[in-house]
Amino acid sequence: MPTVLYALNAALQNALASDERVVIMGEDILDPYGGAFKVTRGLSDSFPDRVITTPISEAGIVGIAAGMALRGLLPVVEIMFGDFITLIADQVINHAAKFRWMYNDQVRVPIVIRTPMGGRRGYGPTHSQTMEKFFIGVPGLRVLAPNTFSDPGDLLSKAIFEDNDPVLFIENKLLYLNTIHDSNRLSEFEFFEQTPEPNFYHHSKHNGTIADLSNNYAPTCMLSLRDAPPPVLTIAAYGYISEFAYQAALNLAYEYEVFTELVYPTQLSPCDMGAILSSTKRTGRLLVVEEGTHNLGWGAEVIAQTAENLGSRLLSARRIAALNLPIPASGPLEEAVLPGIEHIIQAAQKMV
Amino acid sequence: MPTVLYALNAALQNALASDERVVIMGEDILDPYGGAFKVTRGLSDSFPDRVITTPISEAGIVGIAAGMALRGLLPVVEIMFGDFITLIADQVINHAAKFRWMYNDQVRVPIVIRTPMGGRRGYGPTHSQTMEKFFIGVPGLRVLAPNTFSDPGDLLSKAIFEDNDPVLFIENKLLYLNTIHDSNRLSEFEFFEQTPEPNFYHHSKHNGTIADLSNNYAPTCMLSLRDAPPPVLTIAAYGYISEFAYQAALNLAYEYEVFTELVYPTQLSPCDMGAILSSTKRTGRLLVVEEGTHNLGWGAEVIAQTAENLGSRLLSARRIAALNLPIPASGPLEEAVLPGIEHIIQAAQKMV
Amino acid sequence: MLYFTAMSDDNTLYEDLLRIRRFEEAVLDNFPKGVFFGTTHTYLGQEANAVGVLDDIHSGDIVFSNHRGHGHFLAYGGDIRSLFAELMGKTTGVCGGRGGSQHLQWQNFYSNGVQGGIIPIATGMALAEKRKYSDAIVIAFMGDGTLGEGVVYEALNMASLWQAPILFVLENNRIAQTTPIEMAVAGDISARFKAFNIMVRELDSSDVKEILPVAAELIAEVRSLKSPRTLILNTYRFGPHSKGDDIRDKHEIDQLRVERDPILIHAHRLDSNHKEAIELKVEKYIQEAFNQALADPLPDASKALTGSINHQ
Amino acid sequence: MLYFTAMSDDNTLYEDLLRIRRFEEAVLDNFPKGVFFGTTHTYLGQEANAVGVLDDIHSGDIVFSNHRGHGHFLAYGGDIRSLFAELMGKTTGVCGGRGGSQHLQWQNFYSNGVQGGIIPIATGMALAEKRKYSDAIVIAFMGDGTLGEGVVYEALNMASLWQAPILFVLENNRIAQTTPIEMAVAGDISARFKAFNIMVRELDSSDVKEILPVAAELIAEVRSLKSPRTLILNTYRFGPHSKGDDIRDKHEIDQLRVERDPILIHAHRLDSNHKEAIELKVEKYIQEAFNQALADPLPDASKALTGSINHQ
Ligand SMILES: Cc1ncc(C[n+]2csc(CCOP(=O)(O)OP(=O)(O)O)c2C)c(N)n1
Ligand SMILES: Cc1ncc(C[n+]2csc(CCOP(=O)(O)OP(=O)(O)O)c2C)c(N)n1
Ligand SMILES: [Mg+2]
Ligand SMILES: [Mg+2]
Repeated sequence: MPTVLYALNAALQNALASDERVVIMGEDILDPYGGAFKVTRGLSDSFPDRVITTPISEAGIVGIAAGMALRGLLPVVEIMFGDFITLIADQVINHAAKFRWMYNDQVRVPIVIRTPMGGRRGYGPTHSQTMEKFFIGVPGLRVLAPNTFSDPGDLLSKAIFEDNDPVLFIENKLLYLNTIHDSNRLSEFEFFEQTPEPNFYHHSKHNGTIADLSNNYAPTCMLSLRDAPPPVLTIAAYGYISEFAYQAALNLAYEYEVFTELVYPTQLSPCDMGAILSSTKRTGRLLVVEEGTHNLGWGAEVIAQTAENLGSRLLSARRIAALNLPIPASGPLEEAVLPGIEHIIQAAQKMV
Repeated sequence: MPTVLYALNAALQNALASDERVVIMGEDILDPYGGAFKVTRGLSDSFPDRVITTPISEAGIVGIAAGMALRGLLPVVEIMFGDFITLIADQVINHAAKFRWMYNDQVRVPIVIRTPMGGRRGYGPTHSQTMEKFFIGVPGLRVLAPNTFSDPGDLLSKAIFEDNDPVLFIENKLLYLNTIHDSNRLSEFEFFEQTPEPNFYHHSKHNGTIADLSNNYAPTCMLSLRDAPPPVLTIAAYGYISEFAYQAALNLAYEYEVFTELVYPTQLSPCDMGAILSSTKRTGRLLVVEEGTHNLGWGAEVIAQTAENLGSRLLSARRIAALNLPIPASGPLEEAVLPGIEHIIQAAQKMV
Repeated sequence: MLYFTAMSDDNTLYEDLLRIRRFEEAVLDNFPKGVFFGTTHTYLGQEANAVGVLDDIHSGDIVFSNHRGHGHFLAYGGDIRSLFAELMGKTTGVCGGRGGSQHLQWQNFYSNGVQGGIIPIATGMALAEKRKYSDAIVIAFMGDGTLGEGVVYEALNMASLWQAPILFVLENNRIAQTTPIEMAVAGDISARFKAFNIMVRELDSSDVKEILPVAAELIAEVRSLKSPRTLILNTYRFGPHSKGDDIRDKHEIDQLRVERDPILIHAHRLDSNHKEAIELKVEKYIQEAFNQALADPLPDASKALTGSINHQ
Repeated sequence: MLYFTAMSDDNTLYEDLLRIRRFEEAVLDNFPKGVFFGTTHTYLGQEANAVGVLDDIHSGDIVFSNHRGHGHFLAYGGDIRSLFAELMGKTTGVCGGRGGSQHLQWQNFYSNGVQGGIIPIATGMALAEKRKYSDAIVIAFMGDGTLGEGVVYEALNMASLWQAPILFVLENNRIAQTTPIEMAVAGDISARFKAFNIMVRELDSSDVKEILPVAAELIAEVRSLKSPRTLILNTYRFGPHSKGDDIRDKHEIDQLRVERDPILIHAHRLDSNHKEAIELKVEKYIQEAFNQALADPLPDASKALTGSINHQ
């Protein structure tokens, strides 16, 4: 199976090849360098006109992409480090994501903003963060994060071609070199993949979701051990750290006979709750794992919605996340701040 | 009792008068205009040297304030509309709030950023939002929001003088002209005010809070009807919409005999959970009310922490918030998007 | 270089100017009656800019406007009634009442209320049109105060690097809300554009007939050379920033209203019969449009919201 | 105007230059051994800038540096061992290992890894010192690529409006990571500063003795006139952007290493005895500092975290 890096790169290659409207923009993305994390490698050699290296102007680039999208192109922007999405907040929240609704559905802004998040590379406090939580819950914006349990390239292609609205596409520096799981390796698991049900995005007053029913494409995977006793704990995670949860689940099952069900959405916002809720209804317990800092991360929304839905049937809920601190450069400190497999295993044991 | 506007203005006057280090910066804050919402009125006439009107450069102003704070001043910045805090995200998150920890506790950045949020003025999609949720959970940043149940001026003074770290101080356009409740008017209520307990900010691994234990100053109020049956529902809210919750609570009690306990923290981040948890332990039910859009708002963190703490003793949880949409300009649409007293009353009735 | 432009005749120009003037007056007059939502920023005194710049554009050309956008919208050809209706939050409004005064979108016209943020977006639009080999160009309006926003410079840099077919129109009324230019803009405005290698023309005029040919020439250059240009228009705002928030010397404004009124300046060119006929016509239009808009329905909130297909 | 400056003698300057050179070489040499965390951006080839600019500063003066900050830190007087230790994530590091290469703070020296964001902060520091009637000024370093960030212009505007005592030092090595200046910077760099009414001096030199007096003069002006200035230093980066990511023509770099090496240029001024003695001394220092740092303890994570009193 290919690596995530390969899959994403191939998706961009194909996007450029198959549609003239696709334009790729970002800092230092030209060959031979091919971008800081090489996701754009080979693109400018093949499509020199439509791969644009930019000045160091994160806000400006996103604005330019939004303008291009308003006029019929399909721009894909790379923000070199996810830490810098702070710089694009206004262009995303007060411009790109707002236009469609504010302009009475008269326009569309189909941009995709890709960016790598995450630590454990020793890059220190401004190059290691997991910042997507600040963009979850932005009206009009879809936030996606691929993992190795479904096809990242497919997800990116669909974000480019099947989504009329702005997408923030969250990658992870360590995820790039992971290989996508193949069915053999997963054969000890029951594996379901589903996209949000057509009626998943209901519009209900003050419970708040208004959806374009036509374009739910981001899959959620559900895994539980084959021929095992029924799971007693649901573990929800996304992106790179899904792999940690997977390792923890194996360990919990084989070492401690704690059986879990894993739920990995690729759509973080609007929060795809279908599988998490149905699993937690069965297990009664929900552990959410994320790499971002603890407070008001994705896990907060997931647990809140679960508590709202299940009431006292939610027996136990817990988040595993980074400490509410900047990410230090020093290895031992960084390891202490970030969540690890051990923390998942310990928390799960305590919860059941 | 004075209005919130008066109290905040007086706090700034006093701050300037009592300490030469205090500097006030913002767009159009000079007299005779005195700022878009008049919180700074009269300041420049009294202290022309230390009240600085700025170009339209939200990010730059915050950066300049942070620099001043690093060198011993106590700057207070006004962002004219809260909608524009998107523009200061990088300066706050990757600079001001990060410096102290990243620089190994060798520096302090005592800035206060004040800004008015909120709708119901018909200002439309870029001048009506409630955006603080994007800054809740930023490590190193305190987010405060005054209400009319404790003294907004006192809160602002303490943010300026008793806090060594960056503070985002959230006001509300409609709150300004409300008067602070006096004890008479509240006499039908039992009223407690408490600041977070000294051990409230525990540092526990992956549950995530590291605190400066010395400077918890932001009060939380708890109100319940005197001589009434024990409350069956906790309603948590902050800022302007606390007033809605208060009206709803009165209505629920007198019209429907539904007795509630109101909890109004002034500190949103780190999330002050003490009173909310202790109340919800008693009532078993938690309704969170906020004006921001529904997904991943303050309420998500509040409900998540409550679910984590109470497990199945949390019988029912619910959020009342704005629809996940931009705020429309047209009155009827705006009213339909924003949460109102009626929604609180209806939700509460359903929950008990 | 001289370009041939199909310049509107004096009567048409007068009507265009007056339409904006009377619209804005009607807005300010009627605001206290509570018929509008939110607030407004009127274009009084600056009418010659929008009319002069937009007189000669092609149908595919794009206009990106700002908070002070009514004049731009009307000069672009926007409908008076639907603009009134938008301010009144009616279903017939430009954006069905969702946007309000600062957030308009119709055909190739767009506006937004966040200072500066539109400049990269307008630049991106221009680059898209160039990539599509279309003939269209972009005209982006901004004020002097908006020069405070950093993202403007990010856009200028890229507009120049990539030669975007865009005309930046800087309406310098020497004030931003209540802040005089001396307190907000250091150095020299034209130098700020030239530093990015963007050619600048500057005019100090309230005469539509002076503005029009210069704008037309720049627009033709932008179109033919596929290259950005800047037009700095020194101008005067007669009204308050929004409503009742003018702290400037009244006497000075009165003086400007005599010397620099685009309507008065241009009116001299018309014979009095035509002039009166136009005035009556505009008066009638505005009145009718206002009344129509007033009679138009407010949105039924529940319907309006469920009709949306925004994905969140 | 000529200012008297207590310029360091040639030997001291050589030692200062060489200390940076050898430090950076040691960093690149030892990176593959896995002793450092993260990555690094070395100052190889640009040493004369930091040494020249910072030679004459006062003890209260403030330096705000960027991602390529080792040279600035060492020229400021920072300790070699604690810089090595910081890169190694040791408790004895400049920030106890929290910051790493790009995030340093010691005395009045600061750096951060987000391009451009430091410029308003440095401006605010300068304004604070001015308000405190202190004698201190601020020196802020930035690269050519950083001119892409909008917040830089917001800061330039305010630095000029409010006459901040700050010297902006633009190290123009004509490249940003892998992007040549032609693809990222439109127009003229010095014009970008002048447009904000900030006076600019530009040098194309790798000779510390050419840079030093010009910088000293500008610093004296900034200090006495309480006014911002810009120094543009055209310079060359000899090493990769960070590690192993150089895509430039190797031959061209080799040529530059001959023509524009600050160490070679200055070395000619020393007699060979002194020169050798300094080289030995620096070699020894670097080696000792490296070894000490290597022997220093890594933080005990649990202790290091609980010791913190950040309020979240
Ligand atoms: C980012 C941002 N900051 C502040 C404001 C508030 N505001 C609206 S208009 C304005 C003044 C704009 O001045 P200028 O650009 O000169 O345009 P003018 O009003 O003079 O036409 C300000 C500060 C805003 N809309 N957006
Ligand atoms: C906001 C931001 N965007 C992107 C980066 C990644 N980055 C680090 S250094 C660099 C190039 C900087 O070039 P320049 O300013 O010329 O400095 P030099 O490296 O040449 O010294 C880039 C793009 C960053 N650190 N911050
Ligand atoms: Mg103006
Ligand atoms: Mg450079």
